[in-house]
Amino acid sequence: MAEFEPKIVAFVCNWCTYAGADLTGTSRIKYSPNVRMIRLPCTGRIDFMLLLQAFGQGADGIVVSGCHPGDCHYTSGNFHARRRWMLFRRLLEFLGVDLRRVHFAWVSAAEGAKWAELVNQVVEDVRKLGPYREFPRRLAAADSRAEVA
Amino acid sequence: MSDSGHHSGVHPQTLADRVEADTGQSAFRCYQCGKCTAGCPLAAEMDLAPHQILRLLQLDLPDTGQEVLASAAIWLCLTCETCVSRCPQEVDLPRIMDRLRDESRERGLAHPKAKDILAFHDAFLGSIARSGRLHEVGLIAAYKLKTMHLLQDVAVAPRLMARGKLAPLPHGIEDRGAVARIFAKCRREKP
Amino acid sequence: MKLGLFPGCSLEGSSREYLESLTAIAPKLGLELTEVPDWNCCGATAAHSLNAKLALALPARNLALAERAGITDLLVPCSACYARLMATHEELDRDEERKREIADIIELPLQAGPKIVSILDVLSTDGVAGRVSRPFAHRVACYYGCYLTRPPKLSTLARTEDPREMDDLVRAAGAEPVAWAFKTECCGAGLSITRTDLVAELAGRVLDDAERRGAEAIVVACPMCHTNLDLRRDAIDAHRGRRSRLPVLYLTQLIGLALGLDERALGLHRHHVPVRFRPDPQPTVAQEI
Amino acid sequence: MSRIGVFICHCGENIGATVDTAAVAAASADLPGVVHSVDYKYMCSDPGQNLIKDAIREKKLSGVVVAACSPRMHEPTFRRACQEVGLNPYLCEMANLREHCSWVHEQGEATTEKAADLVRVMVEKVKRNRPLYPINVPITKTALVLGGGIAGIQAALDIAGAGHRVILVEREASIGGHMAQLSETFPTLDCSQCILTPRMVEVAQHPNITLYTYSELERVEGFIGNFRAVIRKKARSVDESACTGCGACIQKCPTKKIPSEFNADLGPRTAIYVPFPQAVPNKPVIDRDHCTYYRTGKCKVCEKFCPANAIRFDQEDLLVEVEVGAIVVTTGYQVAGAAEFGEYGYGEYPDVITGLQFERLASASGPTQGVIRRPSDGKVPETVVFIACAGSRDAARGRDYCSKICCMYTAKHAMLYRHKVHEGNAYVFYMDIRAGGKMYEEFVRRAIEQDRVRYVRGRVSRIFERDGKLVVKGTDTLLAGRPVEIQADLVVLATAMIPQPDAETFAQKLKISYDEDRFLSEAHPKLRPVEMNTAGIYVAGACQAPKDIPETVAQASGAAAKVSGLFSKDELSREPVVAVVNRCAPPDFSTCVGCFLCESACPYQAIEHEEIRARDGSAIKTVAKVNQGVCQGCGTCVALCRSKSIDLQGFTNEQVFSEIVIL
Ligand SMILES: Cc1cc2nc3c(=O)[nH]c(=O)nc-3n(C[C@H](O)[C@H](O)[C@H](O)COP(=O)(O)OP(=O)(O)OC[C@H]3O[C@@H](n4cnc5c(N)ncnc54)[C@H](O)[C@@H]3O)c2cc1C
Ligand SMILES: Cc1cc2nc3c(=O)[nH]c(=O)nc-3n(C[C@H](O)[C@H](O)[C@H](O)COP(=O)(O)OP(=O)(O)OC[C@H]3O[C@@H](n4cnc5c(N)ncnc54)[C@H](O)[C@@H]3O)c2cc1C
Ligand code: SF4
Ligand code: SF4
Ligand code: SF4
Ligand code: SF4
Ligand code: SF4
Ligand code: SF4
Ligand code: SF4
Ligand code: SF4
Repeated sequence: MAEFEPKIVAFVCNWCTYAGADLTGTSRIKYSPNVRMIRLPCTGRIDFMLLLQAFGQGADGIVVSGCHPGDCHYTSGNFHARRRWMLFRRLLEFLGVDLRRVHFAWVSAAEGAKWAELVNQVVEDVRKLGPYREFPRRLAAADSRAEVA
Repeated sequence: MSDSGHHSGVHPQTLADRVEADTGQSAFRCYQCGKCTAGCPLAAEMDLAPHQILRLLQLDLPDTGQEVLASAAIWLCLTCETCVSRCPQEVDLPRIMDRLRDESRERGLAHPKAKDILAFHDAFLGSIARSGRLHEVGLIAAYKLKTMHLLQDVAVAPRLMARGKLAPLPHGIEDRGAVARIFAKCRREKP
Repeated sequence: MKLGLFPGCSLEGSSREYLESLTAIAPKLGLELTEVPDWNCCGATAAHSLNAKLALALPARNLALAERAGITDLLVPCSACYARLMATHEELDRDEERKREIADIIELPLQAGPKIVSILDVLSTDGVAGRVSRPFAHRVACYYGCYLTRPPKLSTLARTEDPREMDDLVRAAGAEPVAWAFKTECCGAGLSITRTDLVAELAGRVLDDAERRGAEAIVVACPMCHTNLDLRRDAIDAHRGRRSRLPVLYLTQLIGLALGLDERALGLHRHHVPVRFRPDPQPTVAQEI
Repeated sequence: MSRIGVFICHCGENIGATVDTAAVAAASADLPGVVHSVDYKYMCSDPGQNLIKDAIREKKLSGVVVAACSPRMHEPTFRRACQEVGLNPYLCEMANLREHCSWVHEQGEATTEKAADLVRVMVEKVKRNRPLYPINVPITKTALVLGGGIAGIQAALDIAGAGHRVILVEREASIGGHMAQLSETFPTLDCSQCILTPRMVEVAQHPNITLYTYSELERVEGFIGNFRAVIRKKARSVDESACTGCGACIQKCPTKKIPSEFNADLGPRTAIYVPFPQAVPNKPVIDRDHCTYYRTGKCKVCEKFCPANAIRFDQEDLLVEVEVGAIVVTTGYQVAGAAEFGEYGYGEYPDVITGLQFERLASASGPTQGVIRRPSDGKVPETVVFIACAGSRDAARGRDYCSKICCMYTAKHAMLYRHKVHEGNAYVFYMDIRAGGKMYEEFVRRAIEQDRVRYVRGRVSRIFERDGKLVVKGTDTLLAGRPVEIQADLVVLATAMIPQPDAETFAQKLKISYDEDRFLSEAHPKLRPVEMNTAGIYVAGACQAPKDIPETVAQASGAAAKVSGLFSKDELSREPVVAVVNRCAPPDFSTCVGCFLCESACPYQAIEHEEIRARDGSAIKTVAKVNQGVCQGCGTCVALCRSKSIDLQGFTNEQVFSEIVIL
């Protein structure tokens, strides 16, 4: 049987992590092709519905990555993201999301190698956890009550 | 035994770490301005000035912890709090000193000159443990016996007696058991 | 005003004149004092020098007993005990877990505990001024020592480096407080018995400055200060090689005198350095605030 | 129905060698809505761009996806190409097949599959893209400079010199700020007033500068290019246009014992006064709190002696409204004061003074004509102790920061004292000497080596007075804590530089941010040091952080350059990636419920309140409105809005969700 290939969705900010991943490319550092990136202006833009949606759509793991605190292009955006993260961590837990599948990270525009390591790490971790089947089913069940938040 | 303790089983952390764990006071807050020493009434008498004690805790070279615990200075500190009152970094030195004395004695490192002071503290606590309150005559007697300083203060005691300031018999409290139990419970468990 | 009273060991022994004078002036100033039942020693320097837990537990038992007796404001005239009780109160307030641990040790429940007040907190200048019958017309140096003013975060005094509260009180009693530099310098406190030599040096400096500014007496509110400045006078004199007869009064004694109370009732006879004043004070150095 | 064109780039071997581009193009051709899909060797080359342009024209494309390198590289290139043939540039998106795919994965099926996915995602997104248009805002080419210290003066002169109008507002009676109070300035020891006063005069005479002294900002609204500010001209009680500045009133005023702020309380002034002789404008004001007439109703001596009949006791504050395009904040600092230094007896002993007071003692225009005399008895001190870091680097006083200038001015003070009093002893108690600047270290070394200022490393614990001397109790930590006790005649505390007392309310008025020490926060500590987060507001000088004159002036010129850059265009054009609050049919008008969570989250204060009114003018509800001139497009508000009423153009909920759905 072929090895399970997890599907990872990464939400990244335009200024730091997206640029960091560009640098990974320019430096020709290889990493697992299992990741798909969604570019957003800032991690502050990331709302928890996006994460749910991604899981609902069959993602096995999620990465959220932006600028290091203090380096945010938008000054306080990633602080908002971090604070909100605490809140919706609880909410996700409540909804039965497997928190081991959500990774929050800071990767700057200069951290090309770190991005590659991060992706590989997450892919490995999620590979061990296996495909994420429970949640999409639950979400489907909850779909009638749709608007979760 | 090395006091930086990185490899010792009994004291896994450095002395600075242990002090911080028990008192919440970080030696690393100190930026060595010397204001504590400048105001300390006894700095001139100390073998290590107050700021130097903190410096040794910060440095953590192989023998610095030992040096601090074996110093006379930690026993001279009056806990007058002059230093912490003025310290720009709010380092509570007297509290650190208390903790250092505690470990110094526990580990048998107390400076020879501290003998008398220790004896006094022991006599003092002994007196309270027995009767709940301090009995000054008993204290002085016990202290003199421990230190054999039989002559010192002989001039003072009778004068105190004469002025009705020393009661020959202790005023104990009623519930002596309560205080005895407090002492028992606060005794440190030996490792 | 109803107050609880924690006299502390010294006030029952070597500093009984402090308690005597306090009990003598209290009714005149409308203070009703109730002793904490079955109080124990606060542990003083010895306990916190050697055993952090004991240093909390001993004072905590007193707080708990006071609370049980319905005491809301607890007067602690001895500054050393005051400092211990304040510190304990503050630490237990801050650290609930510690509080539970200590409550277990003392086997008594402890809630908020009484508010702890010093002698300077309870005496009011107006109260004193209104009742003076024989103004204490002398120049005095108010000596606050360490424990009333430190640490500044706990102290209730407005200016911890140059406090004024005691100065205001003696002024209300008719005295003239001198401006001097050693109001809060340490006198050697707990080393009185073990390192009398050091105390002689430190207390000597205090005495020196008071004399230099023309004080006729030093006023204190702490048994330790009193012991070091009065009882240890011979040692100080020997250390400095000159004799000083500057008397050391408790604040309560000074106020008692101003209120017209009897010297004996105030325990003046118990002092080592006799309390005598020149009828017409001639200050040697004129220093004004 | 969408008509999307997909263009796959080989980037030579860069993509082509790893990704099967032909396969990707083929797969893309099958996607719903895609009407055109090709691959080509170099899309960014002219022929490559022409491929796109031709397809747009011929196939009437409604959207374009270029699958090539990072959009951070060539997005502008392709968007421009689209625009050239009439397709709105925001209908062009890029899929990153190079940096995020071919360069980071091995050749193989998974990589090609990923490349196809990336294209698919962008196709889904671009289908939902809407044409966007750059936001144009008109610019009022007048700058408002708040604070007339050296920072404000420099900024005003630079902006005015570039040909723009400037309104300079100073709350004291004269401009000049702290620099006017200084004696000589490190590291060159030039006379402060000699270099400052010509610039003050220049401000007064510059045709492009309107000066409002004794005035303050009342309120401000609007946004970059378009602020409306109201300035309160406080009543001077003197008609400025009538007054000739003869000074007769000042000479005759009988209320003479008011501590002079300019002399840092070391000398008196009258109730009607100019702060200092070289004041600009040289027109007095009446200090109503101290004037006998205002206090008791009697006096009016000044009025009697004024040859120009310029005194106006009944003058009232005047509110002036101005329109400006940019604001420069230069409100400066204060020094930490009295009550703080109990252990040093400040306030208790007259001969314990601050560095600023020492400046006045050393200044030729000061109360002692530049002779160093101690305040208590006017004697020339034989021993002076300087204490560095007084109230700085002091967590116990809630101030962790280094004031940055005091090491230097302390060296200067000690040096000036040694120059003036040759027999005198100067001691400096210090912790570290921070002299990082051009010729700064050399300056300090000169103080130590040539002028024999004795530096003692250690903080002073206490100062008390004894027999007419100030006993300074310190220690020398370099000598293992040896006690150092100095009998001084004068002690100078290098007190901390602190923000203006009203820094917080002032910042709130302008909607700009400040840090925990209450200094104003620049937009980026390294790359945008003279801009505030709020677009159109700039900062310079010590209101932003402690700094000396060279740095203040550099920052002021920097701010002025930014303002001139802004004013170089008539309109401001911005990327349309901004938030918008939705609108829908009555009776709702908008799904916004007016919770203003977005307002609290927006780091740029771009959210405003808007009242929706019925035809008859009655208010229906208040909803959020994004000021597009201010919004920077971070999207934080979008994530927070529970009713999904606010959305970010270019990254709308619809677009982002569609990207996820297609994955
Ligand atoms: C003792 C001392 C010695 C110094 N020596 C030197 C030296 O030798 N060399 C050197 O380079 N630097 C020296 N400095 C530093 C120098 O003073 C500052 O770098 C400089 O003055 C900062 O200028 P500024 O314009 O930012 O602030 P300020 O000079 O404080 O000017 C701010 C102005 O804004 C006004 N203002 C404040 N709030 C408002 C408001 N809300 N509305 C309108 N106006 C307002 C104030 O009235 C003031 O006029 C010294 C500082 C001190 C304390
Ligand atoms: C080890 C180290 C660590 C540092 N860390 C920090 C830090 O953490 N934070 C910080 O803020 N700063 C840091 N700095 C300082 C920072 O590097 C400088 O402040 C900054 O780089 C200065 O920028 P510059 O443009 O003035 O000079 P440079 O970076 O030197 O750029 C000058 C450019 O001009 C070119 N050039 C030179 N001569 C000519 C010529 N004749 N014709 C054409 N081109 C020419 C050079 O090739 C070069 O590209 C650090 C410096 C060092 C040495
Ligand atoms: S005063 Fe405080 S910071 Fe300074 S040396 Fe002493 S402990 Fe350290
Ligand atoms: S508490 Fe101890 S170290 Fe601190 S000033 Fe007093 S005697 Fe010195
Ligand atoms: S009216 Fe006021 S300002 Fe005028 S002279 Fe009299 S006191 Fe001075
Ligand atoms: S006397 Fe009149 S004209 Fe002269 S300075 Fe005063 S107000 Fe101005
Ligand atoms: S500049 Fe020097 S004196 Fe001023 S706070 Fe910094 S280190 Fe202290
Ligand atoms: S030369 Fe560099 S390392 Fe040395 S003091 Fe100056 S800034 Fe610090
Ligand atoms: S846009 Fe959303 S967050 Fe903002 S006020 Fe309206 S409902 Fe609230
Ligand atoms: S997108 Fe960012 S800057 Fe714009 S209104 Fe929303 S939170 Fe404010």
